[in-house]
Amino acid sequence: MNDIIVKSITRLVIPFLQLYGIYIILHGHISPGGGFSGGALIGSSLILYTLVFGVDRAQKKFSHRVSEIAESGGILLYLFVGALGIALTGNFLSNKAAGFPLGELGSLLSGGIIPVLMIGIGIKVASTMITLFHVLIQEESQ
Amino acid sequence: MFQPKYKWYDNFTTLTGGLIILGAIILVYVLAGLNGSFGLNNPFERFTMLKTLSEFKWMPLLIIFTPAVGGGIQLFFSRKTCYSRDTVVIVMSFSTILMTLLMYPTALDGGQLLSFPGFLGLGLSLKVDMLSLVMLLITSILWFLVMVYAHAYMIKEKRCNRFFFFMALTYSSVLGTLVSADLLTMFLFFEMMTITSYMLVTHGQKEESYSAGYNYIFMGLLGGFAIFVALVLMVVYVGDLSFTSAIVALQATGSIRYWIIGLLVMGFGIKAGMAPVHVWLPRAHPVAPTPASALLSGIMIKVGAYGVLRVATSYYFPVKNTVDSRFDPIWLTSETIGFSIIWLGMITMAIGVFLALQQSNIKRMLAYHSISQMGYIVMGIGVALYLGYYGAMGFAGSLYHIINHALFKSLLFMVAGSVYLHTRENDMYKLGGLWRKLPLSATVALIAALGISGIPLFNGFVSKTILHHGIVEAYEYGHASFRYAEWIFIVISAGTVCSFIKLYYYVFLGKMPDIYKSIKPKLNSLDVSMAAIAMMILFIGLNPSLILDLFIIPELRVISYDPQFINTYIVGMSVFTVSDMSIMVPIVILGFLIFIAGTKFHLFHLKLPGWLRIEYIFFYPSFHLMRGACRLLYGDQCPIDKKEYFKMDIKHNYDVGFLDRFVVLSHMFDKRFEKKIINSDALIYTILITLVIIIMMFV
Amino acid sequence: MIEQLPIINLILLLTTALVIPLFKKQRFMVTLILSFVVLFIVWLSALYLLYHVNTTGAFYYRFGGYSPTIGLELLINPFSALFTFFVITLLMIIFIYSTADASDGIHEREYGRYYILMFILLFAMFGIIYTNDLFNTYVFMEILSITTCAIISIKRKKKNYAAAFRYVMLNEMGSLSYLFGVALLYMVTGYTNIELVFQGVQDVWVIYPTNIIIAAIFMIVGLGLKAAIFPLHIWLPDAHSAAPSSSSAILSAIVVKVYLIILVKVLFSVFGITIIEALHIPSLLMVIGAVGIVMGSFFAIAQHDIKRMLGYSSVAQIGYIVLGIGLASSLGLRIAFYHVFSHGIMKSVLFLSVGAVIYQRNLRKVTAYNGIGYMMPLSIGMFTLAALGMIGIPLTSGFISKFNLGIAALDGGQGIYIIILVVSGILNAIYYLPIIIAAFLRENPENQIYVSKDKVPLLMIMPILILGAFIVIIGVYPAIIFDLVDSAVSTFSF
Amino acid sequence: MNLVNDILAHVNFIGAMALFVIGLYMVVTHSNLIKRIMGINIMGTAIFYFFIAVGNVEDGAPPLLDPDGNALTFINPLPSVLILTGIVVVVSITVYSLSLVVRIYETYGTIDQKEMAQIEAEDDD
Repeated sequence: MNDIIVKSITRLVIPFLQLYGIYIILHGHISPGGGFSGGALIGSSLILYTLVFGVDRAQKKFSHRVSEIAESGGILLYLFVGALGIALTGNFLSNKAAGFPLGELGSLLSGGIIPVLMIGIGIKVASTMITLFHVLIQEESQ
Repeated sequence: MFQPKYKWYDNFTTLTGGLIILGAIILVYVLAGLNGSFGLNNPFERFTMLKTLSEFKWMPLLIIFTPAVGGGIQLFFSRKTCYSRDTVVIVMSFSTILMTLLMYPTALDGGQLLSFPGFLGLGLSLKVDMLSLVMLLITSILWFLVMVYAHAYMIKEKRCNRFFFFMALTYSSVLGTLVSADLLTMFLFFEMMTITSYMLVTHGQKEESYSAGYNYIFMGLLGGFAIFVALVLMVVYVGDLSFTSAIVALQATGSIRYWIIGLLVMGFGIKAGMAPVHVWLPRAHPVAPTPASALLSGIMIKVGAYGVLRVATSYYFPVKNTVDSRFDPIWLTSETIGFSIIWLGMITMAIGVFLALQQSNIKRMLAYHSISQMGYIVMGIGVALYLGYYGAMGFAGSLYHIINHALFKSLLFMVAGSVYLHTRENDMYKLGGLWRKLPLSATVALIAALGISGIPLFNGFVSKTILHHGIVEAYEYGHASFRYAEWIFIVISAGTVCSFIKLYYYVFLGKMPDIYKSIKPKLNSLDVSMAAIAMMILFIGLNPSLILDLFIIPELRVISYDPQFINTYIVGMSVFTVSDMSIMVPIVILGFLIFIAGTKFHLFHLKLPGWLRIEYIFFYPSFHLMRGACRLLYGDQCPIDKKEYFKMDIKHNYDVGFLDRFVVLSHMFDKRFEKKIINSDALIYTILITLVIIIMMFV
Repeated sequence: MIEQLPIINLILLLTTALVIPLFKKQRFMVTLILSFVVLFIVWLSALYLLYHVNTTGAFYYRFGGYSPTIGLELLINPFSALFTFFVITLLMIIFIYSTADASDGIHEREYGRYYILMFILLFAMFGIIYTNDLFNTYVFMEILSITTCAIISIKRKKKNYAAAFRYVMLNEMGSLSYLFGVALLYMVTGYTNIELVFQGVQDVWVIYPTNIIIAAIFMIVGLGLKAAIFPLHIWLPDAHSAAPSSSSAILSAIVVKVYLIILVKVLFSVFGITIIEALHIPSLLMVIGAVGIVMGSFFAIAQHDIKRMLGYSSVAQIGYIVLGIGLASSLGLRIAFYHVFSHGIMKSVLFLSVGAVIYQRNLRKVTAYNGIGYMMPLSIGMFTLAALGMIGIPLTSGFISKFNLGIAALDGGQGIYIIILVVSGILNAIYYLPIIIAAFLRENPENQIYVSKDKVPLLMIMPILILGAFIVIIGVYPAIIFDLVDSAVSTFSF
Repeated sequence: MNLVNDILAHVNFIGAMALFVIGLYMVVTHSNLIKRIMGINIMGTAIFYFFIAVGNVEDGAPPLLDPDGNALTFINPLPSVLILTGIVVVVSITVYSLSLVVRIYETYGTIDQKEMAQIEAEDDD
């Protein structure tokens, strides 16, 4: 799509989209939303980039290797945080029982491990979406 | 390299001859010693070591594993020479005879139970009692002699190693069937026997052996499944599978008891070649190599009879000494069963002899005679059950006939094999005058033919007389219809006589075709083993009471028969009475008459109409059913494989088996519906879920 | 620490799956060694858990320590411990085989992915068996079906794609039906935890029978679709025959069984024996199982491709398990579980030995097996053993299954099904015996008379031999399995 | 009137069932692979709809903890949470099957199941 309007608007919109996604991820524990919705937003921003600027440029920005690592890394983060609960004499994914500080209800830094889990999920979802999209597009172009 | 100076193992005939003589000496010494004749003492009392050995608990297991282990060893030796392999085979078979003899004292006491709890879920158990011992002894002796024969016979065949290996495995499973003390163990070894002996039947790897083998294995599996169902019924309704009286529990099950015995008789009867399910036998026995067919006819079909005998006289008989009258209602079940088994035996006898008379192939004819002789045995079993408390005569007769038939039938097969080996011809009408060339074969064939015809002084006479007594008793004590059974018995005996006159006349007498003039037979282990069996036939024929006293009467006393009856009629029984011998006179005369009539009017070449064939009667409706199904699927012309559809044609009714047609049907069904089913994937789900909802909501 | 073992197993499996892609593609050996080490550790822990629950009793594992009303819960009892052990043992043996036979149609680039999928598969199966939550089961089920489907389509061939598509579509329908059942149950009980749902269902059974009936129907049909119970087996033959040899074994021997395990859970732990008996579900299942036994074998007879034939044979054998479940008695369930083991082992042997033949000679046609027994005596020997087991010859585990199933059927007053067992034995003989006869008794154009060695890698032949030995061991001394199975059956109340 | 009231009270469930049947109908009748995938998606949506309808509470507020502590009637949050997972699952299945469709199109040259079956039958012969 070699349309100047689309390109400029996309350049403008993508940072806001991603910022909004990050916002949703970080506020997952105190408002509706969370890792999945936020991750989906970030992922769709990347899809938008791919649509507008083509696969090759998108691949340079967010290569296959990076997305592979991000995919594994997001879920590994989740697992690691969950396993911390076991290490701290609780169960898997233990929050309060394992001694994580819950903080004050309503503030950003609260909810123990939940924000961290949300970040993990967000990374995973965003990278999975973009990987799937790239895979599908490349299959067609082959 | 080390070279032995004298190659004793090369000289196989010497070795086997020596072993046979040694075995005969041991056998005669032990038997005579046990019987107290010739002033000999009981060897088990004389040598305490033997007594200790005989109480060795693991002996039944050892006897099963000896041939199997020998099979492994001989596979190892078979890489070197045939001689070393066959030496192993012979030694192993010989050692089983010795082991069997060793077990005599324990068997006399009723046997030791060797049980393996937990195996196969319900536990296995082995026991050698007198009935097992009789069977074991005849099996091991015959197996040994046939193995001696097999060496000379198989040396010219291909794939001997496989043959001997599976022979050893079959031997193991036959022995296992005989020593088992419960139905599950028996079933286990029985199935093993079916599978391993399949390899013997198909050994020739010709088209006819494949088709015969296919027939054999599927009939065998069918029999196995019949026993399997009986086994399940026994476990649920009786609970105890060991061969002890279960009649009390069985009587509480209503008609299930008849189902159980019916299935068992069918299962064992298929192996025994009983009348409507004998169809595999005349196909399988001729195509197997001669040593295998000698054993198939000599031993393996007897195992079926043994199974019926064992099961019926243990499960369906009351506990010993609890009943003292023939009219006790506890006998009613066995009486009903016995009645049908006698008639089954009669039908088997008649069909066997009648079809045997039509054959020209020697081995086929002998196979049909096996069926007929099995009819005698089955009839004896029937009498043993029918008369209940007084059935000892039938039991003795059938057991005795099992021994005798094993001897003369395998000898006849061996003679047929010997003739085939020298002439490469199995059609008796193309042979003749061979007594000049094969004098020894002719002599032993004469002995065996006289044996099977039941001529006095030969072994068949003894058992046939006892069986005749049995059927007469069945008439006297029981139903009047057995008067006809006796007549049939006599006519069939005459048919047997005629049949063997015919065999002997066409093969050994008459004019010799020129092509056989060049035969130069030389003495080898073939003749040694045949001579040994002939000697045994004569020995039994001359000393009929030895086997009765040593083996059969002790066994009869274990079963809950009337001891009074046994003492009166069987102990000290002499078969050489005028009345018994005089029965043979009309039989032989009738036999000659049939033979003369047959040759004169070409009755032996009668071809029966196709619809009389058992397969035809059984499968005709299913042929039509399947053809109809195929028509339904494809109409008259078949769009798929023409060759396959051809099999459904009515013209090929005789060549194409039931299973082939079934496979064709399934192919057609598959062609027609499989893709459709697969492509209507979600539809099936929808239909099913709607159906189930309807069913559940409204039922 | 023992309480943490189940979750550690799950984490370990998932982590391994995630770590494998991080390795360089060239270092394939590292992947294999790591995979084997992980499998072995999980195997040890599954073994220990089995021992533990059989000696000290069952225990729960709650995620994050939340109560079961809102949280997830794993239940480790003799039942789940037994089947996780079964799954991991069989999979480990097949894994050894797959290391040597990965070349069966898989592109070299995909080797790593194949093992990722294998670990996710294992993870999902462990999750399904351990979990005590209906919705969680659904999630694990979906992971399992996607992974399975990916394994089927890993071979880049035409048929694989079509088979995989059909598989994924029908499995999705099955999953959605199951989820619909869960929703209906959630509607009337308010829980997704199996034990709480069970309590709730018993309470509301009188008030809302329609909900429960429809839930039962949808759950059973949905699981039946995934477990390939007869009329819903449509996807199985293509899927199983298209997959690489080692994964055909995994799919037929393990994955399908896992769905049957959920079916057992749903029937006896969620609804309970009283309700399903009131709905006549057992008799329905028995009829379906019996029809499946006969029709599966009937279709198997007609197949030309040996792997398709084995697939249809699986359909028939699943009928046995369904029949055992349908008897709805402890005897019936006992033999159904035993047959899960028995068929799992026998079918793996069949698929793996056929895989060995395909590996060496590329023979897929049933009619092409003439004389192959002389060239590959060990593989075909084990094939013969397993086929005899399928027919039900004593000394193999198939006989024990058949025998005890007959006893259980008769004991439950359903003696008519013994006839089905006999018919099935004969039908099995019709399609297995010609192959064996051809392999050992027919002449090959190459005219091999002498027995030669198998000429396949040792790592391929060893697993086949080990599994073949198992067939005989559990066939001769079934108490080894029956003891374990009995304690598993005792977790269900009858 | 009762019937209308009943229908109105259960309109969510009836709608869900109708959607389910529509989806199933699509899967059964269409041979276009993409349409079948769409059908399955509709079936999935029906069930999610059903699930969420189960969790609905009349006049309920969104299930958010209010720091002020005003006691309110909440909508049951659990079904929504479960359905979120369910949606992820169905999305991934959809993506996977779509990628399969791409491959099928490459190899078969068609995305119609009937034509695929024909091609397979020709391959067999």
